[in-house]
Amino acid sequence: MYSEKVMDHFQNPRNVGEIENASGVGTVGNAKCGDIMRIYLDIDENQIIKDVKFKTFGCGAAVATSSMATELVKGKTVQEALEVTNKAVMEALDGLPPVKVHCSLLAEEAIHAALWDYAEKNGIKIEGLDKPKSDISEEEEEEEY
Amino acid sequence: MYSEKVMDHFQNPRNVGEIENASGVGTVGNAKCGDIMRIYLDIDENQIIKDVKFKTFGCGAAVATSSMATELVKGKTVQEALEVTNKAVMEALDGLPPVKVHCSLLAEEAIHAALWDYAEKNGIKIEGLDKPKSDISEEEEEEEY
Amino acid sequence: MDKIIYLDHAATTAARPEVVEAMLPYFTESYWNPSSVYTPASANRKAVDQSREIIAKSLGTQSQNIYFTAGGSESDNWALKAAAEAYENKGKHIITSTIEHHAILHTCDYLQSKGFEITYVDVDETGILKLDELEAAIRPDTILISVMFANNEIGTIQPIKEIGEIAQKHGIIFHTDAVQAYGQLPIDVDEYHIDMLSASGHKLNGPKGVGFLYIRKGLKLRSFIHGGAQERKRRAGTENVTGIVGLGKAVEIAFDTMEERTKKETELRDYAMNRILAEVPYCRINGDRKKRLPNNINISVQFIEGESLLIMLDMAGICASSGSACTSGSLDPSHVLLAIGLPHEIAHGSLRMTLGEETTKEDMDYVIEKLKEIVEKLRTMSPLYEDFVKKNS
Amino acid sequence: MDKIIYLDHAATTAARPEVVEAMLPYFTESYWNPSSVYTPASANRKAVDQSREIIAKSLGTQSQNIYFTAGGSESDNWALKAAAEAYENKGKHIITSTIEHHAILHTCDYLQSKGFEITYVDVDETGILKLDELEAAIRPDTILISVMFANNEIGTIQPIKEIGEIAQKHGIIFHTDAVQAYGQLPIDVDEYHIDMLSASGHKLNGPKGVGFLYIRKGLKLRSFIHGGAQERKRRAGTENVTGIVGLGKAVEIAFDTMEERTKKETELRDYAMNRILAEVPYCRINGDRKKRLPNNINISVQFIEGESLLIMLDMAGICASSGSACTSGSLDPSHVLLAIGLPHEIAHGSLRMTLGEETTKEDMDYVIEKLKEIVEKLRTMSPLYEDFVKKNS
Ligand SMILES: Cc1ncc(COP(=O)(O)O)c(C=O)c1O
Ligand SMILES: Cc1ncc(COP(=O)(O)O)c(C=O)c1O
Repeated sequence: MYSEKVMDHFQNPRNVGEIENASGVGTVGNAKCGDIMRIYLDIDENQIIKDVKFKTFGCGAAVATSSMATELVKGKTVQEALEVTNKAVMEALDGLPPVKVHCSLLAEEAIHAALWDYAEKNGIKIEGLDKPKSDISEEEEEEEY
Repeated sequence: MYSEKVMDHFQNPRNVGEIENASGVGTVGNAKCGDIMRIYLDIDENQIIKDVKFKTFGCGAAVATSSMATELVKGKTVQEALEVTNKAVMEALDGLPPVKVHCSLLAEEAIHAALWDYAEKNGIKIEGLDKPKSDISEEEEEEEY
Repeated sequence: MDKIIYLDHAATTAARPEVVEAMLPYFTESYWNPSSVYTPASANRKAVDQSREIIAKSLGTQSQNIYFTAGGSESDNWALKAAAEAYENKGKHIITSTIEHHAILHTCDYLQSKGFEITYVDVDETGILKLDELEAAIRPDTILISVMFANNEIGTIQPIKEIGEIAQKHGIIFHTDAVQAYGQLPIDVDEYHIDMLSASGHKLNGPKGVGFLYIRKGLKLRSFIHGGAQERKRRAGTENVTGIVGLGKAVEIAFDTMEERTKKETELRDYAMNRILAEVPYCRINGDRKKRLPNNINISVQFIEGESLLIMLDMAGICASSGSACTSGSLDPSHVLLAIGLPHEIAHGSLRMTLGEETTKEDMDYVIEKLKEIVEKLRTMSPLYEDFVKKNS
Repeated sequence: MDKIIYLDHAATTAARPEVVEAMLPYFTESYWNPSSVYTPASANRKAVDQSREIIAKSLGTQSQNIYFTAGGSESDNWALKAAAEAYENKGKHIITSTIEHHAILHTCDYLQSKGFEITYVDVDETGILKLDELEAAIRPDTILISVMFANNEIGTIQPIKEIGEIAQKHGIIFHTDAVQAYGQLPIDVDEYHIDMLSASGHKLNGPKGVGFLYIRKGLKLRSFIHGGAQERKRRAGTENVTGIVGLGKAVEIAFDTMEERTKKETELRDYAMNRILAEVPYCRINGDRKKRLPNNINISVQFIEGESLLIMLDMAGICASSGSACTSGSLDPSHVLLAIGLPHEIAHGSLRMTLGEETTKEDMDYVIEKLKEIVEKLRTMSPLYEDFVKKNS
């Protein structure tokens, strides 16, 4: 069901953990769907993401997308991190099963939520960043027959 | 599906044939159902059935019941022959499958028709013999579930 | 007698050894439920998908359009009932033929009891649908045309492409019961404009209890069996992995061997039909001489009744079947033979022999000799033959 | 790892070697259609009847009341749809439970769309139907009560006899989905006042793609699959002889070995449940501790999600399943776990392990050790666990 990359990131997730006194923390998720992701960011004065950690309650895809998302934003600037889309995460994982696409959206949202928290804490405004939704709505797949 | 007796009478039918100048001939049947039976009787002046022959177009059970019915009436008086019921034919054959019960009725009717013909030809009345129906009505089995 | 000559391949066929071999591992070793998430189960998902792929390819379509069922009857029921339900807002009129299998006819009876109107289009004396009557039967509220690809009794092959074109022209869904044709004839669902097609595994040397329904992409048909999300949520029930694998293997072989096999069968069929016509007096061939299934022989033998004939053939080690549906507990003669215009007595005296690839010329020679003997014997006890002889002497 | 520990017997089981052996001759040698009239075919009619007899005996009824189907889902669909149709003049109200299998629930959705009204009676926190609510739900227009014998996720066994008595008292037909219970528990349809019962072969070491519906004599239910006259005209389609023979054999063995097998499974189940409760912190047993299927373990492991757990168990060679229906392409947590009152996060973290007769104590010891490791690993990455620890420190 999952690609080898997904399985690798699930079995050996990168950047699991917490950051004390993080620059920004974002938690998103949906108890009904069963996925909750929390991202910790350590951002320096040049708006570079020096460290990132995550914790995720969720399925294999949720864990793997969290892990991959943290890899993709690590070392990037805040602006660059903002451009890490769910599509980028999915591509980096060699794809996800259709029912699991929402996990990658969740990862994107978690990064945004952490960035929003950082922005709020520091009283800055990040171009192109909206207040994150606390919940990712589930979309029923189209039955295309 | 058929008892051994039925198979025996089907494979080796007794009394197949015609009787020239028979005392009575009866043909009954139902083209729709696919069974036609003809019975020839040779009856002497003491109303004893000296010989009997049959021809049947029909399934295995039709042939076997014809054969058995001729055996059962041979040597009997007209009155005795009248008492050979379809039940007696069936019993003598060790039973018939439910869908084939109508064949034994047909055999009974064929005997009656031949007796009726004999009675008419000789201007006598046989106690208890009605004009035969030319056709045996099919009864749908009850679905008993 | 020891040897059995099986001439009832239209009733069912033996599973090929390769088919059984393909199935075996899935009974006791790889027995997983294909929907399970653990790794071993993915082999079973793949096996199911591979069969689907084989079947899709055989029909010139994509595997997502193939839905596994428990056989031809379920496929027929599903196709008709689901189409009726899905399109009843458009209309409640359905067209079919007078010579369909009971899986279609009795489903139509059921739909009629639910307020649908059914038109039964007639066939000509060889069993071919009257296309002009079909076209004339179409109304604005017609939602479905269901005509079998080839008939199970007399083997007549319908002008499916023409029917498909008529259906398409009028924007009506076209279903075909291809239970007898699939595996014997090449079928391209797009070329023939077929929207739904039923098939059954045990008619083509596959296992019993498995079949499929092809449903054209875009048709909004619902489930017939509701429950789990199997078969793209359209047919619930744990997948019959062994059956599906066996079906896939059978289809693969049937299509690989089709050309050679059907050529051989056609020759043998024609040889036997010609000999019977020449050597058995007062008999006729039912169905079309050319547009017929390669393996189907159906004759009517005048003055004798089908069941007696069958029992006597059986005693000679020959398995055949009768046009008469006596076999199924009913006393009516075959609706198909009546539809092609046979009178009742003759309809009752019909014999179907359906060949298989293992049938030999020697087999058929033996069968024809036996047939001649039996016909003679039965005629000596037939009152109909007696009348005929007297009338003509 | 090489060895696989299969703990998903509720999903499907391996066919027993004896079952496959019993089936084999019917694929390639005795492949006849049981409805055919020739002599060889009568062996297949007998084989089918023998399986019917075995099943009838196992339920304390006569063989004429057993109808073969393609599996549990078809049986459930047939029972509900045919009863609804047959009795809709009496009323259009149906009662079922909140924890039924989707084969029942989705069929109820369908019937609802056809104008039937469905009442879903609740269960208590161990999953046992609330009998007082059942009785209160009965109305003059109630025509059917359908409650499963034992639940497929949490294993809870329902008070079937009491439900049967309530149904009988009110003159309402009672159907039970016994797909999980049949072969594990003794069932007497008369004693329990069961009017219809569904079962499926592959849950009791029989083949996939075959099952049956018991219908009490006198119930005027019609066909679900229309067509040929098979199964006393109530279920069309060439009989799946191999499947039916395999099912018969599986039932025979399941009932012969039931006592010993379920005793062993019950012990192992209780041993494992007790160890898990003692050794895995923050987990609970779902379902009733006593009134549960001998082979069912269902636990909720707090703070972790079911699919991750399953994948990690899979990597350790352990096949289990999650209460979460993620597996079937849906993202909702199990309706059964929600019905017994679990909050969503906990419902998502549940694990079902269903034992088989081949499961050993060593297997379960290994599984428990692995489970402990995995739970610990997943908790270190769980934000829910982090919050919990912080709150309580
Ligand atoms: C309780 C219950 N009912 C019905 C079914 C459906 O049975 P099948 O998959 O054989 O159609 C299952 C199993 O999947 C089940 O556990
Ligand atoms: C034309 C046709 N349709 C449908 C069926 C039903 O198929 P099955 O018996 O596999 O359900 C048959 C065979 O019995 C058939 O010949």
